Amino acid sequence: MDLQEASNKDLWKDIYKTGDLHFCFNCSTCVSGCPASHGDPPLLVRNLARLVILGLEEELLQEDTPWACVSCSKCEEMCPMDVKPFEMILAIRQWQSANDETRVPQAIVEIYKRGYTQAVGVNKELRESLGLPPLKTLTENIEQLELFREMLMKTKVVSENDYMFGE
Amino acid sequence: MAKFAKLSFQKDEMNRQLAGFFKGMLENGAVDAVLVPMAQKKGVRLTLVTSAANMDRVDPFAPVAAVSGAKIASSLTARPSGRRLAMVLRPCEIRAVVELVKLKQVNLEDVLLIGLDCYGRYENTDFAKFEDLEKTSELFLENAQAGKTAVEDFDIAGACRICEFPTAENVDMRLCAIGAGDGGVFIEAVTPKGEAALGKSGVKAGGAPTGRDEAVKKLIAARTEARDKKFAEYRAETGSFEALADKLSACVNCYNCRVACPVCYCKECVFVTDTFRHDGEQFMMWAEQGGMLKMPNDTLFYHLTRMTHMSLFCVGCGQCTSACPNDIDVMPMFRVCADKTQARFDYQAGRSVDEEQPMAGFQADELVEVTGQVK
Amino acid sequence: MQLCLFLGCNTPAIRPDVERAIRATMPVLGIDLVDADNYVCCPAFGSFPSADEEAWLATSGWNLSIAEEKGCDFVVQCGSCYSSLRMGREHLMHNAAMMNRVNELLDPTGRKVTGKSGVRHVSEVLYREVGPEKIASHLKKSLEGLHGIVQYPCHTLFPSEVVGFEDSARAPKGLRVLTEALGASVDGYSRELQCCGGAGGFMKSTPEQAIEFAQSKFDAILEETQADFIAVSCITCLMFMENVQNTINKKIGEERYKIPVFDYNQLLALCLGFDPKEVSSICNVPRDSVIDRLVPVHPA
Amino acid sequence: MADKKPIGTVLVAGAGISGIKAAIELAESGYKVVLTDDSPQIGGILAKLDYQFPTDHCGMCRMLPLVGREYASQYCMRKSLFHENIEIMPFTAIASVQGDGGNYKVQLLKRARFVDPAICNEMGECIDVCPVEVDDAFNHGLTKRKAIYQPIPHNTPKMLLIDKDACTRCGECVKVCTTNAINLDARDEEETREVHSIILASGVKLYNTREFDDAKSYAVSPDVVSSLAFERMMSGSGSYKGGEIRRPSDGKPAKNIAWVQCMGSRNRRQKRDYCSSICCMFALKEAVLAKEYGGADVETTIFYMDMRTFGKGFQQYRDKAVEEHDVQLIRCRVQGVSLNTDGSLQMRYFDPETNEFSVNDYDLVVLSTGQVPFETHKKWADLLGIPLDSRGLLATAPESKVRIAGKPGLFLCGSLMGLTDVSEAMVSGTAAAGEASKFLSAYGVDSTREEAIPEPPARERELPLISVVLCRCGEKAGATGLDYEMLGAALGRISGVGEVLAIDSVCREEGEAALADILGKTQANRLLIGACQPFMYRRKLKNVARQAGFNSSLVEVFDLFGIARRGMVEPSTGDWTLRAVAEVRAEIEKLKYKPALQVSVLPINQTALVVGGGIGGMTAALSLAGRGVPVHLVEKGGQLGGYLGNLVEHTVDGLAPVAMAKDMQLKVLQNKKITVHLNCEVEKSVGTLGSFESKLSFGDTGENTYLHHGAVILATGGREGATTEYGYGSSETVLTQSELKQGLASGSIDASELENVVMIQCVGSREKEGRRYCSRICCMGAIGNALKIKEMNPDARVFILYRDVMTYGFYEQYYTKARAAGIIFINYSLDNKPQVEMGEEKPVVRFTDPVLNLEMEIQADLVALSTGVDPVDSNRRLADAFGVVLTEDGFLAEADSKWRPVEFQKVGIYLAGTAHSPMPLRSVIMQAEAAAQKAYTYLSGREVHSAAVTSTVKDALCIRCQRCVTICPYGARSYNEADDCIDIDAAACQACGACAVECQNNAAEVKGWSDKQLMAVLDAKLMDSLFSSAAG
Repeated sequence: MDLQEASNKDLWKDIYKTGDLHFCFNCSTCVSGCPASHGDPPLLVRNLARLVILGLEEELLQEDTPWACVSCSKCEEMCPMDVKPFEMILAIRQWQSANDETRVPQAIVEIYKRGYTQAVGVNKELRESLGLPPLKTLTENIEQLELFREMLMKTKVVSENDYMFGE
Repeated sequence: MAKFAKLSFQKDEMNRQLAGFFKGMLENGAVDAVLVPMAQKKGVRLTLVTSAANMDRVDPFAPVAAVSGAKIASSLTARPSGRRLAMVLRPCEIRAVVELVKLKQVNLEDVLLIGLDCYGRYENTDFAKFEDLEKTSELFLENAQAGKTAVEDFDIAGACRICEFPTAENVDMRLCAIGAGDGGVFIEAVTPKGEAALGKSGVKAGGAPTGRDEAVKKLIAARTEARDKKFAEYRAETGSFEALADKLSACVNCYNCRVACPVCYCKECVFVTDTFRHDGEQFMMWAEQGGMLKMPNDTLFYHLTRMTHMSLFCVGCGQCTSACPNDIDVMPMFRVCADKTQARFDYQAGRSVDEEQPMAGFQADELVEVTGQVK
Repeated sequence: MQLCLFLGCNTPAIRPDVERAIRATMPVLGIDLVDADNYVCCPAFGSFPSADEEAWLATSGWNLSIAEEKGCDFVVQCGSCYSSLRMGREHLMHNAAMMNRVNELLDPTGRKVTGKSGVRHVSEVLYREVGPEKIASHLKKSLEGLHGIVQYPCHTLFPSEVVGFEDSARAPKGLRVLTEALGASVDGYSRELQCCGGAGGFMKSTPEQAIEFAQSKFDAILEETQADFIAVSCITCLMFMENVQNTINKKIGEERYKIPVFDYNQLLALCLGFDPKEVSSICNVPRDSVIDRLVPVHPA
Repeated sequence: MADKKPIGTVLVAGAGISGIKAAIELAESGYKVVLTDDSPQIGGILAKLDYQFPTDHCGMCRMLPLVGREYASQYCMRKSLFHENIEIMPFTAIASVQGDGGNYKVQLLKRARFVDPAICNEMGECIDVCPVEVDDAFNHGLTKRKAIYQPIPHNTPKMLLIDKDACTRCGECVKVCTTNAINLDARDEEETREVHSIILASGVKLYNTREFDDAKSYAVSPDVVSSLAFERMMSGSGSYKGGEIRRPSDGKPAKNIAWVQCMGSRNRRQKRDYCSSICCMFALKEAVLAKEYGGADVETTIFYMDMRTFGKGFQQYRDKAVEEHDVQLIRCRVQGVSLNTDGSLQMRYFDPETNEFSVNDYDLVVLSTGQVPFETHKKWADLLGIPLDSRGLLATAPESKVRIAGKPGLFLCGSLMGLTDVSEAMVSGTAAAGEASKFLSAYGVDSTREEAIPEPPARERELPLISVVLCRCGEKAGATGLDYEMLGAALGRISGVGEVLAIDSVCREEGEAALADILGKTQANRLLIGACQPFMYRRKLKNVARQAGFNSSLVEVFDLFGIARRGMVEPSTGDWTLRAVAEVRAEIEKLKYKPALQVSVLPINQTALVVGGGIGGMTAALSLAGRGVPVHLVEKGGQLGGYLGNLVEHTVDGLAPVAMAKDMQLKVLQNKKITVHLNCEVEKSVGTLGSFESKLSFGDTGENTYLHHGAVILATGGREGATTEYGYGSSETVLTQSELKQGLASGSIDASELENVVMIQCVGSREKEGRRYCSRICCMGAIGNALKIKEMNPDARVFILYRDVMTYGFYEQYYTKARAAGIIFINYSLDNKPQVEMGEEKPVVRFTDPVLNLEMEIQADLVALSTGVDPVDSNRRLADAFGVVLTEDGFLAEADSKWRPVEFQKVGIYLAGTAHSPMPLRSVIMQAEAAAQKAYTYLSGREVHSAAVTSTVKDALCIRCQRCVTICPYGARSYNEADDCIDIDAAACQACGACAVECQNNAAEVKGWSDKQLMAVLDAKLMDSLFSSAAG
């Protein structure tokens, strides 16, 4: 692997602008307590940081492991160099979504369509049986829903992948 | 490869041939003087010969060592004499010389060391019983080669009977009698210095003793077996202080064994200094301790002190036993103790000049189990 | 004290009984709740935050503006909503450009976000504002004689300077104190602080290992404690720790793991005398073994 | 008579080893010292350590002065310290400080101890009856202690005190105290002291698992202990299992132990981004000793990030730990420890060897805890009104580690400079004392003129007539249990004894007066006094005897109270008084045969020779000349400045060596006291402390002259390491770090053209064949160059291939700064070194990234090699010239790597700087100040005395076998070829007796310890029944 051709030395600027990433000295504290590091392949957040620093774009794009993260942020608490690894995981996911639309999570379509990832407020009888008042959800408030959708349409990920959000 | 020269001789001609060899060395300037055993008016003594004319009565193989040659070597070479000296010594004397070199009491720089094969020596009083000194050595060699050293009612010294060092190491030349067959003795040049001297001595190099190594090995095996037996016996007899005190009960603190010992190198032994010149009151105090006090006292204390001082350097030459006026067999006590102390440091007295004497340098972690530092 | 209840997606959609428990217990303890009209998804980490920061913060901004309009902080039960909203607010507060951009996007919807309103977790409110003594004094029933264990939601612990409210994020005790206030005795065990593993994509991307990871936690519970119930305070932990027990049982072909899991507010509601059918009826692991053993508390 | 100038007085705040060293150095130079410490007894951390690397034994007493030890404390340092010029005030805080350098007024708060050590007889009943039990902080809670307690288990005197907070004032102890030494109503006392200078040696707060939250994920059970607690476990004195390594929870032996490094340090998130420097080494030491004392079946593992073995001999110690004691080193940091049901401790870590996770169980986990300096620095800053620097630390002058910026007369040393190991504590203590002494001599105060005390003529030749005086110990009377009449009668009958008298409490004024009165009347020519704690009262009692006409060498004080107390404790062993007779008789016999001894004044030629004209040499020369000592500065080369002073413009930590050297050179040439000899080497130097004669030979003119001087400082520096590895020499694109540095500084290398730069660390270093040591400064050098390149050209990509980044102490911030600037650090191991091949015009570097386990190569515009520091070749000639020894790495071998780092075994010769070992410039300067101070103690004009008790040669008995020369551990004996005799260097001889034991000739003997005396003592001790019949 020749670092000259195969690496983009400014990759970190596109992914993780704060530069905290550089403080990492590979001590693997983040990895040793990470729930998803039990997976196979394990999520090794230290290795993802390394890919970014070394600018190995291709390898990083292929990486599925960032999506295994359980978002517990324990790595952020324990990292001695305050690299904020969970923020980096989100940043890598955002970068992957921006560079490969197959990475874009489907959940955002649900949110665009009905404001929520789940069918909120639909179970009216159940709510009544539990003595709960009906929910004034966005799904039913078409006017607010439209405003919400228009707002989203102006954001990059929705506007660049507008085909996903057709009626 | 070691070079040999055969000195063949007819019966009763051995010493004359040897004299010729030493004359050659002096005349051709190989050395300026030769220290060699020579028949004197009474008995045989190491003699410092500077003119070849006086060489005829040499008798190197005489089975006697009136005084340990190492002591003489020390007086001759402690301060360099400025002359090149050949010394003809027995293996035990040479091993003592090696220890004295390390104690800076002998300086081998201008010395040509000639080692004698040795079947052992008789006590001085026994040796005196031989009348005709001319033939004694040859006859002795023949008998010894046949394994017979005992004569009438006496045999070679106790130390020699258990001595496992019949041949000399660390030498420039050797006079080989063991395994040399009869009618001849071999001169072996071991070091380049030895070869140069052999060349100059006028004796024609050539030939080699067949069966010498095998004979030497056999002799060593026999002597080692005898030694181990003697050690076991002696250890059994001296299990306690009392037993040891009994062994030494005849001792009168004349300290002669210390005078004879080649590796007891002190100028003045502590036992003769003011440290042991106690005043009356102290003797009284000791007497009151047990109600009585054998005099002279400190007998056991003396022998134990000698043991702590020199057991590491003891070469087992037996001069201490020979020197005791009251016939105490002192040698086994020292050889048995030396066997243990030298083994503890896996050191062998006289083995090599470069082997550092134990406890000579300051080492922080030596004998840790004794010093208590758990390492 | 007034707080704006942010329900998120899972609670109202799948476990409305938890919503009922919260709506029932809060007023009793002096916290009046207002609804977050027209709230949207918090957004969950697996959605906009994993796609585009701008979209994430616009959505968070939308929600935060509701609380600001109401003039009070959010109170959240779901761990993901809590940390997503708090991290969203954190990003906005530290990135003026992004704040302007979000307000620019919100403007046509008549909304505005300044970060004035905070985001607080329900167990923090109960632990810090209400306090265990007040809870204990209101009890009609208690969990006396019951052994329970607590599962701290990672989202309320780490990173402590953003989401934490415990004295020590590495040795939390809030949920234990609250559970003890209900009369139960809480057992500790070696893997107490191990994440339940239910959130994010761990279960989806490597199911066997995720199950194994969860099973190691449940084995420790069975071995080391006499837990009659598990008290959680995050909807993801609640659903996952129930479902994973059934998944493991199916995998090993034996009903080994069946420890009832409650959200803390449900236990609180039960102890305040509310009807179990309303406040803790939806579950995948039967809870009667706990509900039947509630002990009435006679006023002093 | 001109009004007498006041005696220079220095307050040393903190009595850890660096404080004690500074106090001793100043006391030896004749100044008065007030030595305070917050804790109840002195010794600091070292009082807790039984074992120090590399000898793995205690060695504190090696810091005591070797020369002139007659009047200095010669006592086990872990017991206590006594020195005429040092006033020790434990349990005393500094309340406030007014004034400035030269006249400080210090308010001291002497906290109440509630027990008066002067009259406490240390019987300990009070401890038995005390009902209160609390954690013993000395043993880090491993053991308990009472409210009334002895602060340090092995201290003598015991210095008992009451813990105010724990004590319930029940009064039980007061009831049982036989000498009513306890006063529960004692108050803290205020006291004001005027001092001319202050040295801060308080050490710093240590990280601990109670206060610091980030430790909570590790400290999950009592079996997770701090490193100091582990040291206490191993210690035999007062530890909780007598030195066995057992788990605090269940007492089982700990067979599988793990160390977790950087506990609390190198943590940017917790605002502690620094390294604590010494934890790697003490972890290695503890692992080695765990095997030795725990048994061969003990397994030891250390989890680390960089194993920082940067000091002299450190790397060799690590190799030994790994190869001989198979300590496992695992390069990874664990997130926490979890407690298994069976009480064992579990850690999950990502093993870099296998690139997989492993989970291990351990019996014991040791947290290598470092420092948390900020709180202590703030306290001093507020107290003294001095600013803190940007890092929150006390700001020292740029080039000095011990001088506080802008505050003449105020200095610091020891761990206030950042946690230091023992050798740096010693150097900094000595350097701080040197700076204080420079300040005091400039300020114009005086130092005590220590003349030898005039001795009355010894009536040695007369028949010995001994007067025996026994102290009846009025105060502690209850304790003796001796029948003084019977004892006196029995002793009276011994020949040589003139009279036996008993008086009360000889330690107090009235006792002294009674003694003086007796001595006025007696005919005796020798005096034997039985008192208690001889080490405390010996000097005072000898003075009384001296005034009464007794030669003090014929006066002996023995511990009568020790004999008596042993008697009381075992009353059953027959009639104890008769036993005491034998003991006292032994003392009498020894004194009877003792020759008169006297201290001789050593002739001191008050001139210094400094070899080596680099910054170190010039610092030492200026330091001595500044105090009036004439100095000859010898430099092998053609000009002064040395390696750094001529070649290095800037260092990364903000120094400008070339500028410094120019400025120093000016001062040296202007200073009339300093004579510079260029192109000159010392061919041969003979003699001892105070009278050396050195032959100087001048390379250019071929002449040579002879120089007489009193002391020598060797500061001959080092040079950049040479290499042929990685294609060096085959193209100018492969160069050494210093070539790169000079290229960047001169502009011959244009950083803007550089796209990729690869640096390789440890080239030829830390390898069995090459340099076996770490050169300590290359990591900082490489980082300096890398930052310079990034500063000039931010787009350039810089890779640093390293094995362990040795940015110890506060240098860690430069490592962090480098990474933040985007410099990429890639770890390589010895068995997978990078390769460099010359491409068409650029070198291609091939290496493996251990994180991704990926082979990589990069075409580099430049490859910079950190080739370390080699000793100068002339070290061999230098060592032969001065009769000193080289280490196997070719540097000069100091007397003791820990406790006497700037001295040689041969007294009077000192060393400093890279000649000792590679070190940063500030450490070179500190060592040079320390070496100058060591020399100044003797060149200051104060009389220097050889000790009375030294070895001697009875020439008549000496057969010159020279075994005594090789056995002498202090090199005090030598064979004088010319006169054919054995010479003794009385200054160096420590009377250890090794020569006397070695000499079978009985020619070597320690004066006062002759065989005759010792045999008389043995006879006396064996003679217990002597007087039973007579007395019966």
